Amino acid sequence: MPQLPHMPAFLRRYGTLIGFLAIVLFFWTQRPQTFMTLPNWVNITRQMSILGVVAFTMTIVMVTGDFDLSVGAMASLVGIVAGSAFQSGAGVGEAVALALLVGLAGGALNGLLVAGVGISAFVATLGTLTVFRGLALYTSGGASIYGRVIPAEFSSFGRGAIQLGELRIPNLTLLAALVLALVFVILRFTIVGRRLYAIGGNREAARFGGIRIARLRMLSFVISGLGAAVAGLMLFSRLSTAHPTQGEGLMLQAIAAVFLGMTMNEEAQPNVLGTLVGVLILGVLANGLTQMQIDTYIQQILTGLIIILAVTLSSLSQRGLRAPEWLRRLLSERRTT
Amino acid sequence: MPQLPHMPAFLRRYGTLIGFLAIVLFFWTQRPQTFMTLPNWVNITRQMSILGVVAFTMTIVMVTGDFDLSVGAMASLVGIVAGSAFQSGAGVGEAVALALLVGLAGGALNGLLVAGVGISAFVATLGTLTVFRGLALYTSGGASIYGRVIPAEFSSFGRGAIQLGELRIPNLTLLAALVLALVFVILRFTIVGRRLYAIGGNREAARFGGIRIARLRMLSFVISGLGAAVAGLMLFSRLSTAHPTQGEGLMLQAIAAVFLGMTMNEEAQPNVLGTLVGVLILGVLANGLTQMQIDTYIQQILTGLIIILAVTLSSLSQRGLRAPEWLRRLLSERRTT
Amino acid sequence: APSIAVMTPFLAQPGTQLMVEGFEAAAADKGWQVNVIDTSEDIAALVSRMEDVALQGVDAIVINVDPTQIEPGLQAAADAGIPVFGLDSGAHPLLATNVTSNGYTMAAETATYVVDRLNGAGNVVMFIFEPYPPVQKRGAIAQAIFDNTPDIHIMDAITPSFDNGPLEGARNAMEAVLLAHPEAGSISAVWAAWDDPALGALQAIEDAGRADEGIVIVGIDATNQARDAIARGSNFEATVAQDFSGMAARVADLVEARLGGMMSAQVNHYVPARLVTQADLVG
Amino acid sequence: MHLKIRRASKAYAGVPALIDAALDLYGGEVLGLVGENGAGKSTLIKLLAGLEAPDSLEARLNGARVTIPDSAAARRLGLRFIHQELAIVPALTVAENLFLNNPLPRLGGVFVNRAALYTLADEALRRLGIEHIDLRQRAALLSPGDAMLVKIASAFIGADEQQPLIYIMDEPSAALNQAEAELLYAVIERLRARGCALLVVTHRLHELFRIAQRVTVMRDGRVVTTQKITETSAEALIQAMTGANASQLPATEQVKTVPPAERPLLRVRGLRTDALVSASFELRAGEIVGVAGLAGAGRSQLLGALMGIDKRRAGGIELASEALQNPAPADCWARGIAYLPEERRSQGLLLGGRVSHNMTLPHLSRFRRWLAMMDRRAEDRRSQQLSHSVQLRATGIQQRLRELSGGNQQKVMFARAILAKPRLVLLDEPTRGVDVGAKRDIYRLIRELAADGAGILLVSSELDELLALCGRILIMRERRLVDEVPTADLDERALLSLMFAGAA
Ligand SMILES: Nc1ncnc2c1ncn2[C@@H]1O[C@H](COP(=O)(O)OP(=O)(O)OP(=O)(O)O)[C@@H](O)[C@H]1O
Ligand SMILES: Nc1ncnc2c1ncn2[C@@H]1O[C@H](COP(=O)(O)OP(=O)(O)OP(=O)(O)O)[C@@H](O)[C@H]1O
Ligand SMILES: [Mg+2]
Ligand SMILES: [Mg+2]
Repeated sequence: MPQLPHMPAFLRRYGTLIGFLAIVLFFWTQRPQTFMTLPNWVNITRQMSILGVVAFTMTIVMVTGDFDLSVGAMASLVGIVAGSAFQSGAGVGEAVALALLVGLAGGALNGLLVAGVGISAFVATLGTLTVFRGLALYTSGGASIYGRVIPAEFSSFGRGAIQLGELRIPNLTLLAALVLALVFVILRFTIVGRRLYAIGGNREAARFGGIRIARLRMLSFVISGLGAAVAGLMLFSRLSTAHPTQGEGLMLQAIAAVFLGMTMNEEAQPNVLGTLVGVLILGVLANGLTQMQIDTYIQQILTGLIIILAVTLSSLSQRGLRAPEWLRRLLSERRTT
Repeated sequence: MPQLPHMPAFLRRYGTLIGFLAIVLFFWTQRPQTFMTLPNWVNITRQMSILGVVAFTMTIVMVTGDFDLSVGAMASLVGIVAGSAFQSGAGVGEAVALALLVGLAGGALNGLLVAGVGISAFVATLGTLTVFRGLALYTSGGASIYGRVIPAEFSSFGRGAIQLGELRIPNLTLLAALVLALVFVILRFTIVGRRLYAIGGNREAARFGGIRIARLRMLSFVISGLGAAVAGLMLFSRLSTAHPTQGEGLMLQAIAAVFLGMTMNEEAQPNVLGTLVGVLILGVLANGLTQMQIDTYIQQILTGLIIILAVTLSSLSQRGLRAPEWLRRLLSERRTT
Repeated sequence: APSIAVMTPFLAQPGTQLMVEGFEAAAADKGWQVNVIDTSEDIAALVSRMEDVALQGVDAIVINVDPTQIEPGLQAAADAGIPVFGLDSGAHPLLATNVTSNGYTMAAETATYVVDRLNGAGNVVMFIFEPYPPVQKRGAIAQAIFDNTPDIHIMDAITPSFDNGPLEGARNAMEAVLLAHPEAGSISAVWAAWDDPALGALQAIEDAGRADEGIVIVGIDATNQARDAIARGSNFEATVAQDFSGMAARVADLVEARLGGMMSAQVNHYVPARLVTQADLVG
Repeated sequence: MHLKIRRASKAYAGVPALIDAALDLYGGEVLGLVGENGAGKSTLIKLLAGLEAPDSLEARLNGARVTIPDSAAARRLGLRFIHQELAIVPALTVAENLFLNNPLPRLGGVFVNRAALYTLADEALRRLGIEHIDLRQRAALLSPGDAMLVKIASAFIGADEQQPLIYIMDEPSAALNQAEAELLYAVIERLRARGCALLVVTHRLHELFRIAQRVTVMRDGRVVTTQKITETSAEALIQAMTGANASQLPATEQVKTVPPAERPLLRVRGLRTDALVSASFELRAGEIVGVAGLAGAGRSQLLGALMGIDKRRAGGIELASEALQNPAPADCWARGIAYLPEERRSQGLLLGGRVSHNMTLPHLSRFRRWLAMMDRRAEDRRSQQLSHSVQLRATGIQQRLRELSGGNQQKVMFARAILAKPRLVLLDEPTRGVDVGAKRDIYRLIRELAADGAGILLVSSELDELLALCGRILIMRERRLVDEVPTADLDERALLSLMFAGAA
């Protein structure tokens, strides 16, 4: 049998991970004193914690085969909401509760439109994205909220850390780890998780098979709305500033991270450990390239190329590592598409 | 047969169109002197021509079930490429040819990744988006290209018009109409068009049927790359300025337009006449709300709400207009999803 | 009442906000109806909206954007006979006037402040932004001044990523720079072309526990947030206050004059800016 | 004409599915291809169709070596296919679907010639005697049975061209009832008479004796024998397929039948949905009731209405004297109604999922522990048992459904239906594509369910199946339930005429 043994399967599942390690190794050799240090890694995890929370909860939405484009706008809006609450004299507890409520309501709106009304997730969340952004801009009058109105204990959370022996683990990192663990358990070990994957696998079959699709899709949007709200609060706390568009960049990055993670799964399904690697790839690239003092524009080019490369490699290895084939395929059209 | 007669079917197919007409009517009554005038409509069509070209060609990609997120970045890049060509002394012909070549190459790259390598369109074009944006920023050093280096005949095209009796039809409007006609004929009347729909409808069946899926998907990305390039040139010519991110807004808007258009089709398929209505809705909203001096932030909120409303209405009418039902559905999970 | 459209793609920027607020205040005194249009960094959309207001027939348009990039809009206004006023934009033949601070002097003031504080020697990190001409101009001037001081070395000229706002972008970039140069004293100063990246850099430095190394941070624009930072005696030492409301008031006066039939022959009107340090803020 | 296939081999991830298979097709002859589920029949056909890359394949057409890199190449060689899995494009019209694997009639090189398209499509359906399908309607609206008819018709487009072609059909009659199958046989016979070569895969052995001249038997990926049809018998074929003596197979009749309960388990009154005009009937516990009708008669819609898949417009359903008010499928499963839908790929299976996950899908809450966690060990244990009961041929319960043969996928669907000792079982064509041996197993399991007191409603297009299993048969015509007859008084001919009666 002219089949390669387990190598391709290994590469397929771990191709992206290997790519990640290669990137780490590269930066290590390039910046031996600074890159592979504990402080820098703590630093990277803190920098990625906010994107992480969004990407982890987005993973749940994507498991059911949907998207949530509104997360970035929601994160911004939540910052403005909490900021406005502070301005009108609310305490930290009240402001945070209000912010989470907004995230929940926004997620429920998305869920209602997608699962209830039956609009495609793309257009529904594109619509709510626009609405949330408009609301954030309108509420804030386009201006940032910062300064003395923000309680010190709120900002200190985002900059604080917990001392664990030698290690100072930033609060934000811990929070992201918590969300990661939660999502991991839900998707991997619970009945709900199994049902979510079934919906993503074949929606009609799931319904015929007695799964309450609408409720679960609704749930997944609520979770991602809450995730966006948590991320918005983290961003606000970290910067002590709420700007009405400060979360916008999160959306495409989170989706990219989930897609990178999907390459690490046999069935190309979203999975949260893969998403974690995706988030880390994006984080390490930004950190390492900046340390190497690469021009930001070239950083962008490289980031794009590396994403493409990682996905390409893991996709090619799925086809048994016969690289020239995919070129021939375009001409001869033999293989499975 | 207990089938309701044609009313719901009519509403379903024309719901979005009726929504569009309602919007027009509303602005007409609100701004009787200025809105429903010939110059204003000429104005709207010119304003929407650039988005139109992107959305029309994007329709083809979406017919096959793919996305192209890179169009906005490509449009920006193409402007910078043409601008740099002008800076190094190229003539209009050369610059335009070079720009189109870049669009073609970018589209081919997307096609290769998606159809050849087999990466999901979302992540592939997200990667190329980043690369194209980085290239545009890097080539231009982040600065705009404008001023005397741009030949007058190039800028005059974007501002010129053709006199037809009473009417002055802007060149840009004409160009967009041409692209519209072309895409319409391709999708509606040609063999290639039928095959594209087959691929989008059921990729496996299309493969069983011997359709060369990879080639056609490749083709669709090349067309959308070319469309983005044409749009980038139109933008450059209209503004006489090439800014490395000036096309970014096009992507989400184009996708929104195609989705709006999909509501006008029984099978919820992308169709270019629907896309046209989608583009016009976005254009008329921006124009009318500005004329009514609505705060720009509230404009955003309203635009989002109206998109959601249009799609919701047409989705509900597909279910026989019994509005409360979709609410119950969430609880009882009865209907087809 | 006369109806005035204020148009900008940059309303999210604090400086623009101050100007727009100032103009609205002045306009309210004069009894005008003001319509503020912000297109969130989309220049093409701004042109479209200019065409819309031109067709709708406002009495005047005030812009805060590089005029060379919106020529079709200016042309539409000119065709409709509507005067357009630049508010910190730039000069253009189709503009009635342009009121601005002198970007060259602002950059020179902060750069020379850095040179003086370092006694002419040290390593400087620059945060620049090429795409927006007025800010690009600042970077060029500052760079010229640093290059002209032989013992000042520019370690890095960073364009911060805007993905999560310039504050976060600058902060992440600065964290990486700090890690790449861990020795105390290896970074002498941060020069930022506007206040946001200066604030981001300040946060990074403070979080890294390197606030006591004497890194000098300067910005431009004197936003409230920057003033707070300077006032509390942080590493952020100086910024330049543009007189945004003064500029806005000046434009409002020019608009009023024009509506009254007076033409101004002078195209560029400069409103002076001044350096702000802790001394100016405390007490 | 002679198509000679040698050394056809294919392994998936090292596991051989097809080993050195050889086959000869001759003009003017029908070759039957039989074998148990998973024997490699479809794999062989996919190689011939250019849908899978072979590990080795030697093909000669009239002595000349040929290669088949893709479906277009297969077509150029004159090969025409009906694949096992339903492949239609819902968004295109019926006519366009008919031409999916045929070149569309052209106008001026690039345009579609619509007039010609509809004329030719109309001819194609006519040839199979199909009149109830509207060519201009979207294929999305077709029932799976009608969709299969369209798929079959599409293989015969251009059949009357001068040059005879090679037809390769993977279980073409699996979804057809006898009447429809007759039409198919007629077409096959006509093509054969014109000199075409045909290969027909089937699990209905009696079909072979009607249409085939020779028959090839596959077992475990190998061709074990090829014989003249006149020189073999059903028993001999079964023995060749299974490698065991037919008489050693467990007889289905061994399950003792218990008399059904008196009180009805299910009572249906005036049931109406958008796709079902009316139905009223009763079903008692322990009873197996059949539903017969032509394609499009509404049998599947009846089950769908009972399962809460289509919205009920009127009428009432009582399960054990308890009214079911507009239930969702989830509620039905929860109340002990099990359902095996007609179209396994679109309506039933998670193709990317594992065997065990597919079996337990509707029953996940039975494997709950620690509040919300999944008890995977219990799940695996139960799946293992069921795989055994239905004689599943898979590498294990961890295998992905996509990698199973069609018949084995169907067994997984059946296992799902019986996992939780259901009270009422709705079966829509449960043995479609299942081999003879496994069919017996399924019949036995159905009888056991009934003996345990479940009520069973069985939709089938195989009349002998209905007659053998059911005590009563409900007759459906034009989307209404029109009649109800005990099987004691019935034979196939009588049943068929009931199905047709009144149909214009
Ligand atoms: N994609 C795949 N990956 C792994 N194994 C596969 C794949 N496709 C088929 N197989 C295996 O190949 C073997 C032959 O399958 P095939 O579909 O040819 O059977 P078949 O004879 O057509 O059976 P049936 O009568 O059930 O349709 C089976 O054991 C099946 O599990
Ligand atoms: N919502 C609907 N409204 C009207 N007609 C419908 C609807 N849904 C399905 N039909 C039609 O009802 C008919 C009954 O389909 P059904 O699938 O129940 O038939 P069947 O007896 O099971 O036969 P088959 O073997 O073809 O599946 C089909 O012709 C189908 O096209
Ligand atoms: Mg098979
Ligand atoms: Mg049926």
